[in-house]
Amino acid sequence: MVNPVLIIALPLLIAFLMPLFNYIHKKLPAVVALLTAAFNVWIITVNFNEALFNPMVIEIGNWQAPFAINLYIGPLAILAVAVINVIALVLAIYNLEHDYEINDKFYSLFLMIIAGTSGMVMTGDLFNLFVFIEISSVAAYGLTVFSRGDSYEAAFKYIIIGAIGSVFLLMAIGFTYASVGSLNMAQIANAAENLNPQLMRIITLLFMVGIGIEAELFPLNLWVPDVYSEAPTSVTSILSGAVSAAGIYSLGRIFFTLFADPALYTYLMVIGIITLVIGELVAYNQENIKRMLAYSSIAQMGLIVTIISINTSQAVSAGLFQLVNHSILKVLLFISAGVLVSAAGSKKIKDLSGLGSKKPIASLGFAVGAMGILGVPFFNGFVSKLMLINSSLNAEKIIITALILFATIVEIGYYLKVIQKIYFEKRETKVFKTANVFIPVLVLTVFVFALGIYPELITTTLDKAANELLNSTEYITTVLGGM
Amino acid sequence: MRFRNILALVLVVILGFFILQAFNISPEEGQLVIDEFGEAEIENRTAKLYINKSVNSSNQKVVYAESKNLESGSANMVTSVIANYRSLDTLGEVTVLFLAATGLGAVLYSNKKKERNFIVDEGSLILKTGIKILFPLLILAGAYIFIHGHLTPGGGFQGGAVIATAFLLKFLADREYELAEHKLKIVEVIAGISFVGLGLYGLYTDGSFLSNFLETGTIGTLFSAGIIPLIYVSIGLKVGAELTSIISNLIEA
Amino acid sequence: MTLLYSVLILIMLISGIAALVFDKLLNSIIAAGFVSLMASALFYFLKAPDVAMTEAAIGAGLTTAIFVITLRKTEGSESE
Amino acid sequence: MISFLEEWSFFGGSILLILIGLYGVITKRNLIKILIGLSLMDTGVNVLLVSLGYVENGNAPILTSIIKNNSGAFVDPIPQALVLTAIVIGVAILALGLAVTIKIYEKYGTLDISKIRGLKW
Repeated sequence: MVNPVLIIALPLLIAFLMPLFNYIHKKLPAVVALLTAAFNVWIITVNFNEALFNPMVIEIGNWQAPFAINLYIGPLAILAVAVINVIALVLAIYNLEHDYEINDKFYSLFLMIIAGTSGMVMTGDLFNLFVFIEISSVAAYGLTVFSRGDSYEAAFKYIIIGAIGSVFLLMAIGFTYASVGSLNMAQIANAAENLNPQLMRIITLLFMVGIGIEAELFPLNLWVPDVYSEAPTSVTSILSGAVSAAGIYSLGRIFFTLFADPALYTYLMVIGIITLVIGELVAYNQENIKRMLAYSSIAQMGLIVTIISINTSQAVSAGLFQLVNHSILKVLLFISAGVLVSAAGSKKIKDLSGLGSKKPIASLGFAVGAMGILGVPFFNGFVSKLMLINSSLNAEKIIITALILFATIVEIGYYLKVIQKIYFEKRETKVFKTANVFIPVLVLTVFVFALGIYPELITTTLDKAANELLNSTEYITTVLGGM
Repeated sequence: MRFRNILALVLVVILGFFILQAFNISPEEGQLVIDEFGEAEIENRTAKLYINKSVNSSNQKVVYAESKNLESGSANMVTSVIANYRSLDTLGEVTVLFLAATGLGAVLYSNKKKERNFIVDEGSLILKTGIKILFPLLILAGAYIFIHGHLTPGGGFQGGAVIATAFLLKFLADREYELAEHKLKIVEVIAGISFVGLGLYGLYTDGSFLSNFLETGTIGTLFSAGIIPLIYVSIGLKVGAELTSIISNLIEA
Repeated sequence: MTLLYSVLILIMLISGIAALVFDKLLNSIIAAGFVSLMASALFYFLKAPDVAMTEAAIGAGLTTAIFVITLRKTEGSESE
Repeated sequence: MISFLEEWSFFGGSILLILIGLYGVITKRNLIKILIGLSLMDTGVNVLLVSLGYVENGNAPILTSIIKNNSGAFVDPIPQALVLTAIVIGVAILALGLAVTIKIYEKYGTLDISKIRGLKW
């Protein structure tokens, strides 16, 4: 067994060493970042089965489990970490083709966003969660400005909203500690039933504000469209594929494992529905392709939160599947859209006309991503959407079923608009040279079809992960162990 | 304009009432609520174990300058929490500072050599001489603070901040002053990797990241507490270097 | 002693409001630094010497310094 | 009266400071003022956390030659450690925000958000 703490520790070490690598050779940081991401993926594959069937509690600093910081690596965490690090690996390959002017700084921040999001999903300690959230968001603030241009305003907005969120998160953590007397998630979960319900509601709502920023919940997602449309492509992809996903995972951890109060799921569902509806409607009216994808991302987060808050094991596992699919598909969409945008020299959808024959790989990537999101058969999105509809019907939440169908119809509207522009219109203006994205698009497309045709690859993991969320007893006994 | 201010006020007041409710709950029997001010029940908190230094060992009496080989031999309990019990948080925090300095460097980066936009007037002779004397003393004070972090109040962050202040004064006194960037980089890199390196060495010897693999000695003496002083020295250097680079980047922007 | 705490907190709140109300940015920055200084004193009374030192060195000292540096860099806007 | 003051001055005062800061962040039009509001919020939450760990007549959590052993009452060291972390994270974010402010000023020549495209609201 390789200790999974290396998933966090190694990127840290490499990030601190980046100035040195950059001094040796300008291209070295990109290569080292790729190797680090690959090493992380290797660690995860080695530990995957162990975590799935026999959740691991990794003690930090040799302190007995519930009393200091520990990492908890069960089915949910290993699934999330796997998604994050595979995406990071793909993006590291994508980055090889790019030059970011100040390479060492870019790759330090890039590696830390991976370590931060991985830490967010693995940690078993509340304050440690805060620290990892700050790591990933500060890295994201720094990365946002790498494309210059209008990105300063976007970064400022992001910093302000993120900092307000972290204040609320700290308040929630302080209240939890002052009432329960511990920061360990298992101990809090164990004591949660004795917590005064009114206090619990206050604490959870504070948590919702703090983490909702990462999870792109309404109304804390004001930063999303600006940042997504101004930041460089690989940054947008990692924000959409990894950071928001990690936000949802932590939200799940807090709302299911820690404070499992049925009354809360109603709030969560209402917020999810509002996020979904607003996201889809605004996305439909966008003229800027990156903003359109950003609003689509918001809508998907709303959909996932809505489904998860149904609180049945079928629904939760469907929501998690949708989350995994969304991460893969959005990264594919953002990478392809990035190429199309730089080929057209404009972010406007109407300027993308006729790129289908000029940029075949990127156009195909975009088409695959769009089909996946829409849920065309044989694409991964089809399976998860079917599961979403099934679970909402089984839970007798017809409204949610209707919302999913409504969302799909709106999505067909705006995605087909773009595909029609790309493939079925003639290009009159010139096409700029762009980077080669063959390998990233290929890898992601393979994932799309693999999960679409053989969903069995992932269903066991999903069921186990859903079970972990809904049954906090196992989590508690594993961590508290011999107490 | 006016309307928006009133709306914000209403929002903030509602939020305030909502949060303040948390302190004003009358609990039923056996329910957990926030401890009243001044009556934090340490007995029921994890802190009890940290104070008694008994996470891995059974409850024991800790006597200053007498007890030997405690699990975490720092007389300053806050230090033992920061640099030993919860050192992963601290590593993360140092990382946040590093990321902020990196991001700030990226934001303010320009490949054109700019004309320097002086933010201070030329310092007077008294200021210059005074700072010339003060500078080494401040560096020394900073180093003292983080070396004695496990015995007295203070530690890596405070010491690092004092060192950064010394450099700030240098900038104020001499407007031509420029930092040797590569030296700063070297300190940053060494301090950063020594923190992670200590953690990885613990993983290698004890099988647990950041474990305290040295003898902890007698509590209250300078050479005690195992790796805590080492961690605090690396934190002090790292924090000092990062804050200095933030200041110098902002001044030279 | 209790009265002392309450007075300190009152001063802190008043200078917090002042930091937002003042027209000149430099005054606001000084007022915000003063809030940190008061907080540092409160930390001392709350038996948290470590935090008091950090707040004084970082919160009241360095934060104010970087605010003033930024203010000098964005000079022209102050008069508006 | 006195006990009321004691109980509410720390909790209530720190939350009031957070709210004052939040109000400033929402309503102020100047980028530096917004960041000042943010620093007030940070200070407020730090005071709140430390006061959550206060024990009346407790000692500062440091063993010295005067307070020689651990049998007496101590204030809670954990919130203090958390606040140390929070202070440093707060200043890191503020510094980043100020750097972005300088860049926005270079671009627009103003700090007034009503004149900056993309920050208007």
